[in-house]
Amino acid sequence: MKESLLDIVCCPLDKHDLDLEVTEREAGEDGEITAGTLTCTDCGETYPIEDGIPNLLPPDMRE
Amino acid sequence: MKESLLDIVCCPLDKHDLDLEVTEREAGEDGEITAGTLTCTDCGETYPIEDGIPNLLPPDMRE
Amino acid sequence: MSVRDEFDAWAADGRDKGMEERHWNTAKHVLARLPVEEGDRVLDLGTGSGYALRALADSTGMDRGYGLDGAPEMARNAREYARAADPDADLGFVVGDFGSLPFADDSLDHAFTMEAFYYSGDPHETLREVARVLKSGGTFYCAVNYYEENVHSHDWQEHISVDMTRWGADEYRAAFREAGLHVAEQDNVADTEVDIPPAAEFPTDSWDTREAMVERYRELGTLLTVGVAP
Amino acid sequence: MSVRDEFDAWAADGRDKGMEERHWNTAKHVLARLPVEEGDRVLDLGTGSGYALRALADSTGMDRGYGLDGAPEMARNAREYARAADPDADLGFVVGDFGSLPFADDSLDHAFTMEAFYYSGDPHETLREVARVLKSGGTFYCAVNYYEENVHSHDWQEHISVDMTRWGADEYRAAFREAGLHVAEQDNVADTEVDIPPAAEFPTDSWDTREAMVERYRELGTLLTVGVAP
Ligand SMILES: Nc1ncnc2c1ncn2[C@@H]1O[C@H](CSCC[C@H](N)C(=O)O)[C@@H](O)[C@H]1O
Ligand SMILES: Nc1ncnc2c1ncn2[C@@H]1O[C@H](CSCC[C@H](N)C(=O)O)[C@@H](O)[C@H]1O
Repeated sequence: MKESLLDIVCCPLDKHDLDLEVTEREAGEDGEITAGTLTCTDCGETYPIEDGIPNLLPPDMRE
Repeated sequence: MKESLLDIVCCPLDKHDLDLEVTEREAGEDGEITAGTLTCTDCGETYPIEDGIPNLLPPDMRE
Repeated sequence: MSVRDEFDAWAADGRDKGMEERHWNTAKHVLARLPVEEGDRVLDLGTGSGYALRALADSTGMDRGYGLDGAPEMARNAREYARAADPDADLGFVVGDFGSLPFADDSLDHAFTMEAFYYSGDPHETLREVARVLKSGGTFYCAVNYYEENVHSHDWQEHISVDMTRWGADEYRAAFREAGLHVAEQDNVADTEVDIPPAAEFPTDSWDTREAMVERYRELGTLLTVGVAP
Repeated sequence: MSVRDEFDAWAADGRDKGMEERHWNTAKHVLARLPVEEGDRVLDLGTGSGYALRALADSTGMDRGYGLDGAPEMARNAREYARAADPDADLGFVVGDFGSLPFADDSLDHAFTMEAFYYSGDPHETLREVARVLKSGGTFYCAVNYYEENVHSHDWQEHISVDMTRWGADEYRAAFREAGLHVAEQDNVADTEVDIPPAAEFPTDSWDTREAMVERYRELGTLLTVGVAP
């Protein structure tokens, strides 16, 4: 997922903003973030980004 | 035109309510008004009803 | 020449019925999309023969329909056809102009218009008037065959004395928004029924090539723009 | 069984592509109606193979598209197909649930969903979520083949472990309004392309009579309800 697209993505639970931590990014100018973590600035819940796809399921549905 | 339908019809110029004067009405319970006059309660402009059809053109377009 | 002079003559020589027949092929699909509820009030702008209101009275639970037309002979015919079809339907016909609608603010649930909007003396003012008379959430279904993308319609102005506005699809959307209507949909509704002769019969009186006729009816068809009052 | 378990399995055995092919016949007509402007942001709920976003990226000036799906394998495939089709298109895929959309209030111009809405655990809550994420004037195009009037769909629930909601057209309209969306349109979009064999070949494996198949595809088709955020 491109970083620019994350600006309207929010915490599925309380709809607050998310902090982004990147652990893997593709080369190039607008390289996609392939791995990382999104953390809710309010409730602190964390959501993984894996293979370029943020998993924003509510934690109890993540299995 | 049935009288009940006139409730939302208004003066085309200033959108105020119209007073109804009936000169001809069909027989029967909800008999159509076939001739009469509609008069604007605000500007006083009059609009004829002829053959069951109110002529609500702005006066300068009536010819 | 005025709307009245031009279209009274059309009504007098039966062109109201002719238009109904031709326009029905796409108008029926447009009318079927209207989310009309029990008790709704519907306005038909430039009602012509009044077929749209007769069809809605027949197929929906709407409470009443108003047909407005600038040509008294059109309104007179429409009223007669409506009474002959169903004397109990609450349909009313009024003579009036698109520029100053004789209806109260927030008094109607839906407005429909087929092949008439572009005759408005000031289409932007007409859109503001439509936005005014619609209730919040009310819809405006505006259908035209005369529009920029339909190149086969461009010469129609030559045959009629009333000035016509030729917008493209994007101009319709922009003008709706400028008048305060949300744009919910835009679509080209194909006429799948008009008879298109085999290629060997072209040129016909009206069409040079079969391709042009196919494009006009099967592809471009009727441009529909749907607005919603906020 | 969960959405994830059921649909990850579908994605793994290629049913995402199969659905795309079948659904495209009506989905393309639905997508063509969206009044997408330059710069718009579009959400696809239950994106499956992601074809809707690829098509919109290709045919409109939209700025970005988001495909949400509850099945990680679906999102993974959709992302790959999208990157293969056009690596420069700003499309993002997220795993998420219809019940709690991970998008900010008033952040999207259009939401689309094809053959997915009725899997929602709580469709009323999903509609409220859609109303929340749409900007004022934003549209929600909700397309389903599984609905009350389509009697040919009634037994689909037997073949799937996820609970399905079977509303009729009027229930869709009422639920949209309850969630605060205006209803701009409702329509049955016909599938005019699926191949219907000649009468002599019936019964087929799936259809007892030709009439039933004609009714299912050519008449009932896809039920589309269009909502607009006030
Ligand atoms: N400015 C205006 N105000 C009111 N009616 C108008 C108008 N300009 C044109 N009309 C009416 O619009 C109609 C256009 S012809 C279309 C008629 C009908 N809707 C149909 O589909 O067949 C005519 O009846 C004409 O009299
Ligand atoms: N509650 C839920 N939240 C998110 N996605 C869901 C969901 N329930 C079902 N889905 C997803 O919705 C999709 C339905 S299949 C339809 C896919 C695609 N729109 C098409 O037209 O082909 C599946 O990919 C499934 O994983």
